[in-house]
Amino acid sequence: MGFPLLSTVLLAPLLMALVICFLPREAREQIRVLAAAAMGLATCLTLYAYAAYDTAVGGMQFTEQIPWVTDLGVSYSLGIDGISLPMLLLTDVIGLASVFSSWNIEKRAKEFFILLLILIAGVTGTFVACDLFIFLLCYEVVVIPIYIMVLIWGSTKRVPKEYSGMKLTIFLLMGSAFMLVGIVSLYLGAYPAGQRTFDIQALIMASQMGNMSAEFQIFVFLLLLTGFGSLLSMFPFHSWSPDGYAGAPTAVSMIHAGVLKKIGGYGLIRLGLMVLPLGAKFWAPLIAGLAMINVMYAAYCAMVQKDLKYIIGYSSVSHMGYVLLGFAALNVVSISGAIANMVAHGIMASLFFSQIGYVYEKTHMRSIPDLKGLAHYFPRVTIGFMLAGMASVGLPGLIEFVPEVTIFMGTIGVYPFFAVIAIAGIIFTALYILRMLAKVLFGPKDEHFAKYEDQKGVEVLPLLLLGLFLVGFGIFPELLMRVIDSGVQPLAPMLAALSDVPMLLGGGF
Amino acid sequence: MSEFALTHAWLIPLLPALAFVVIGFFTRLDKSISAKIAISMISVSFLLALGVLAAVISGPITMDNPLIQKVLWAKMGTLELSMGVLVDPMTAMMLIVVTTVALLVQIYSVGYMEHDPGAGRFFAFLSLFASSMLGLVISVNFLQMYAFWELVGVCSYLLIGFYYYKISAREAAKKAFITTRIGDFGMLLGILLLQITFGTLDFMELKELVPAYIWISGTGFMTVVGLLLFIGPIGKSGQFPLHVWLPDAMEGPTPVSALIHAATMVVAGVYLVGRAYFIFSALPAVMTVIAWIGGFTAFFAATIAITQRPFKRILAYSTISQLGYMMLALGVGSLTASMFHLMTHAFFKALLFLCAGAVIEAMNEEADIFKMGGLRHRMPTTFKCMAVGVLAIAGVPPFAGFFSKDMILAAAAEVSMPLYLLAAATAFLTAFYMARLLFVAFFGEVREDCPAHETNSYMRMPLVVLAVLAVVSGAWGHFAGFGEWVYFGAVQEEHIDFMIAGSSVLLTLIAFALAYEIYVAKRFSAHLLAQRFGILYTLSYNKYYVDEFYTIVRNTFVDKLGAVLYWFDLHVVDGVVNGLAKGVGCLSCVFTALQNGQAQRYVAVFYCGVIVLVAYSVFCAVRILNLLGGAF
Amino acid sequence: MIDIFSLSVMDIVNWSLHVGLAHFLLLAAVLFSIGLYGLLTKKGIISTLMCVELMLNAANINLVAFNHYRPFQDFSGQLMAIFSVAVAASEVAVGIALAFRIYREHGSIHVDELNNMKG
Amino acid sequence: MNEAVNLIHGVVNWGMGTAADLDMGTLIDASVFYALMWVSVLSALGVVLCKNVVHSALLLTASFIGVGCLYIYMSSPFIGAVQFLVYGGAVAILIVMALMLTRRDDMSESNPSRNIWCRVGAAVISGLFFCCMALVTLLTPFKNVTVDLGDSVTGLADMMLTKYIIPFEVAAVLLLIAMIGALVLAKGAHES
Repeated sequence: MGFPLLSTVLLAPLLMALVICFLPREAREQIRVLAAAAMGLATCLTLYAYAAYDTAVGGMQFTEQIPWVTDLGVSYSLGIDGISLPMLLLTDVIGLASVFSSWNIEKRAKEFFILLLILIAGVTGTFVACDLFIFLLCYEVVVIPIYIMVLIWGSTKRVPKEYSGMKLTIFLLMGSAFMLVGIVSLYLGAYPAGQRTFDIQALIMASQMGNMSAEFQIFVFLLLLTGFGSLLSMFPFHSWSPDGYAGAPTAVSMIHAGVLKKIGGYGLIRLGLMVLPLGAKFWAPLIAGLAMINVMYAAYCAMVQKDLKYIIGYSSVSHMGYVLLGFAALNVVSISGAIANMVAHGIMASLFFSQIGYVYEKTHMRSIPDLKGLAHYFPRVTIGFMLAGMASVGLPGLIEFVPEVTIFMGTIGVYPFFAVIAIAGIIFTALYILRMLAKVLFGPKDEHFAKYEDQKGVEVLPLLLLGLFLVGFGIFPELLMRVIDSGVQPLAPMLAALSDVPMLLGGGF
Repeated sequence: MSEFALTHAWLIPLLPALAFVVIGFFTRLDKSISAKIAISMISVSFLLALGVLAAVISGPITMDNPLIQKVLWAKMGTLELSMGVLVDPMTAMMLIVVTTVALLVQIYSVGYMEHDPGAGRFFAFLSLFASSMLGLVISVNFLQMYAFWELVGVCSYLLIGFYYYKISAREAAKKAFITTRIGDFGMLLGILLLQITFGTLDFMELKELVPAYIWISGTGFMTVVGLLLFIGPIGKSGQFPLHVWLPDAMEGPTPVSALIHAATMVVAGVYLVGRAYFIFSALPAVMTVIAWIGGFTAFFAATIAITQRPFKRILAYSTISQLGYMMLALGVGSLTASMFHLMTHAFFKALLFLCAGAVIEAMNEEADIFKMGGLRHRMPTTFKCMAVGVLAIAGVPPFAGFFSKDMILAAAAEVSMPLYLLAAATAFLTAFYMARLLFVAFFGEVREDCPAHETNSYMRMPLVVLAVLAVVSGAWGHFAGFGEWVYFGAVQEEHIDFMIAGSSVLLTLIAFALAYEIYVAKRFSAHLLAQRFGILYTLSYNKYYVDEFYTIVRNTFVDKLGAVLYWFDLHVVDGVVNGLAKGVGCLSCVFTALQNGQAQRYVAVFYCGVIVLVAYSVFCAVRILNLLGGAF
Repeated sequence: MIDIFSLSVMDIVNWSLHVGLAHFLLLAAVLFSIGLYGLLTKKGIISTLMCVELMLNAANINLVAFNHYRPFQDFSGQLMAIFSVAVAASEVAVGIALAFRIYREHGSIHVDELNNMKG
Repeated sequence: MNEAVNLIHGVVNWGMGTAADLDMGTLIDASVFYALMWVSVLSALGVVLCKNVVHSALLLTASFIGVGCLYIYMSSPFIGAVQFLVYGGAVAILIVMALMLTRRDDMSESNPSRNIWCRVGAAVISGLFFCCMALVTLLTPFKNVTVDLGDSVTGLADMMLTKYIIPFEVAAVLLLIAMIGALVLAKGAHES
């Protein structure tokens, strides 16, 4: 085993959080520089891994394994494949950007950065874990800092921050409760006592060997769907998303919308599809229907919002509908699209939140009637908003275009009805995004905003960093697709076999 | 040289894109350097386009034998998305048109944007706009076309909303984007259906597959696909139900209007239909729809144009009308006529808009033509150019519009008499409103408070060049054999049907005379006429209330429904969540009541537990004791 | 069906007159329940203490009764009762001291006014 | 269900012989038991129902004495004596003393109960508890065996000083600690 790259990526933020613990409260400058350094290191290593990942070979690479609780079959086992690598990249990039977005934080900066780093480490852990136990552990690590951060650094607008923090946490925990039951059932159902393991690969093997009956798969998949679905803000479980983002501080909104939500999609693919293919097949029509509702319903809700964060909150619910739709179609193209869309939406939403966060930090306003004509005084923020907005609209040359088109291509043959409705979502997305941009950015000069300064120095970095990926992956989608394809391609035989299984629930709309 | 241009055709869209990047990142704040970069890049593109044209004319490339280059853009599973270059005569023609107009518009903008602090940004956007349109033109497959199609849309959004501090500009930009988005939705569906049916989006491959498919499975499904695909052009090219954005698009700087209306954006729809002609031409039902939508739009827009007062709005409706002509030509099966008209129209419409820009700038942003008058004395060059433009659009021989319009009328006459009559009536109306525009604005008395003056040389030069093109392009196309060059299926013979040409020229002249009588000689009162045709005038003046209708639709089906759904979200979905939370809260009230800090309550709870346990163990013990058989 | 009616009155009288372990256990249960009722309802701290004493007594009856009717060759039941009495005595002592102390601190010995345990 | 029926029959039949066993001794036994039982139960009821706390305390003493007599009835005279001494004597006096120390006003309403809901709840709980206990008792087929173990005082002394020496000592220490603790508590630490 060579250099423990993934461990470094995982532990760098944690260790730095530990170091920051011992720094005096007044050393704000040092604290934030150190936090940025840790995230920078993690990001560089991830970029290296991204470049060095051998797509020709595929599968899990950079693996590390240390047995931990052998009796239970738990081991500290890390690895990345074509599905988790983009997620890991997303995590680190957004993590770095979120550190820069929190640069000016005044209140309890030390605690803020400690919690932020723990949060990022937790999210990283969920993506690099090859062991379900580690996965769950890291997931639970994520929840607590979020709650504290919302309560201390959050903001109260439509709903009090206590409410939004509580809602966020409870939904996450509710999701994780279902997930936990599902995962324990998997653990118990996959192998007889004595051979049991939390290793994901082994569970996939068990599934391929037919250790799990169709009924078992269907039941456990439902549990996982409830858990991951509420994480992914699937229709009836979406209401935490706008409220939660609205209450959360900028960095938490960024990480939450950017990556944390994606754990849901990632888990559905990694566990739901790979381990429980029959379950996925059974529930797919339901997921597709809910996905359609997600897309349209959330777009409609976004249309009438007044608060920027609510718009982006609902917009992210709407975009997650595309991810779910791509998942539900259960073919290589659509699933690649779903993964790519998660990356795309992550970059885009966090860019949005970082810009909104900046405006809010300066003006303490984020309600659309209050903000007008920002383009006159905030040209850089305007660029950020435009980039993110145009990406959400699905502009070619920006990151969202290829994933969206890919999802549509994969889906329209499987669920024509749902897909057509969901594709109509692009009109509504354009409508609410452009309305928002028009009202907030453009229009006559408003002297109220003359006293605020545009982003400069470190404050521009989130825009630069996220914008780079937004445009880079947009113009050269193969950079992203190459990796994702190497992760999804191995599923092709299984998906092909699955498409021969008759549809049990509903039927193709 | 021409060989180099042909193999490096991909540079044509890339260079303006490069200009966009350079200006956007580095020279945004410096007007003159930005302008120089933009103009030099588009000039090189123009030269390359000329080289491509030369290569196409001299080389073996025909409509059936294009040059194709492709690179992989993204790949997932079996789906491969590629980008590339497809050069055939139609492409070459479009490249020339787009680069010429873009180049001239940019030169013009140097003068026009002289005093605007955002000029750097303007040149960046113009470059991107040109780049996207060029990318669309050389598209090798539907996806690339769709991608650049969207880019064109967003560039138009940026440029229409260039004066972002004007609410009207901001709203117009939004309207343009969203209206065309509706079209894009249909088009995207069509593209997706093509992809899942044929497994490819490549034009050349589809050209092989589609006829075979239609031969085997009939036209039913493909008609749906064709209609869906056609929704895109309806939105983009401002055809009837989705034309509303185009008149508003003049809120942008005038050079942008020229570019949008003449060479880029709106003709994209026509070009798409032309490019996918192998699909449409095989579907008679779709062809009929295209023809009728085109014909109707042409007539409909012309009837609106005759009553409008703002200079640019008249031109905007004339654009819709002319685009209707192009669609009509496509619908009646003449790709050649459509493309020919596209080319001539690009030149004379750019000319007209740039003249409009000069006039409006000279009039200090006064757009109402009835507040102008006698401008020919103040702006002689502009007047001459404008007159050429008007003659060209009206179809007076030997100006460009005559040849192309004649070809369309002839094609329509061959297919359907009603369509021909519609087109002829449109020709009459066109001549009338253009003459009205010219007479009202440039003839008559010079107003005393008129600030007009001749424009600067940056703005005059493009006008002259375009005027020349507006004169010669039609005749050149006619005599050089445009039809042998851009065609679909079989080469289209060039000949002028003197019956049709004569009647249309006659109509035009009558219209001119009528306009002269009304607006110059004032033999009839325009006011009285308007009163005489009260309802019709009101309808036309208010653009048949289409905008109002859409506003109602949007308010009801988007905003109201959105509010209802949000209410649902807040009170039902969230209500359930909050209700659950309340339920848990009540439960916790119950449980906190058990622990009110008083020892007695704890004792009570404790004994309740004891009772439950004992009861349970008794329940179990009954069986156990029975098993033991009374051991005690 | 449980055939309760098959038990004749004579059977019940017969059972009642043959005093045995069950009778004592029932007596203890009655005393215990009375004590419990008092414990739950009384406001005065000393009254509750008295009720606790009642309950302890009930437990002692059980111990002694078992020792008497189910002998294990020695007096361990009685011994337990003695220990229990010792514990009860110390409990009363401490309890009354506490009551006294509470009375001095709060000026009242009503249990319902003592909710320091409330979170 | 059958087993339950059998059990009930078993309960009824067990340990009581037949009607033929009814002789004078049994009747006297029973009447002594019931007399003592009523004394204990009624005075216990009085403890919880009396309004005057002094009456309660006195009735408590009566109940203790009744129970003490029952101990003697169960041929455990030593325990009975301890009961008289400790409960009937020491505890009763202690309680009365405490009452006197903590109460200066009118005694007639000195033993208040909580409100009616509380009392109903308490009655239900204690009633249910009694039912449970009775059920357990009645369902268990005890066999009554009485063995004469000789002098209980000697026996207890033997056990206390041999096998149970440690608990015995611990009990002594406990009493000591309780005494000191009671002193400290009653006196108040800060008033030293």
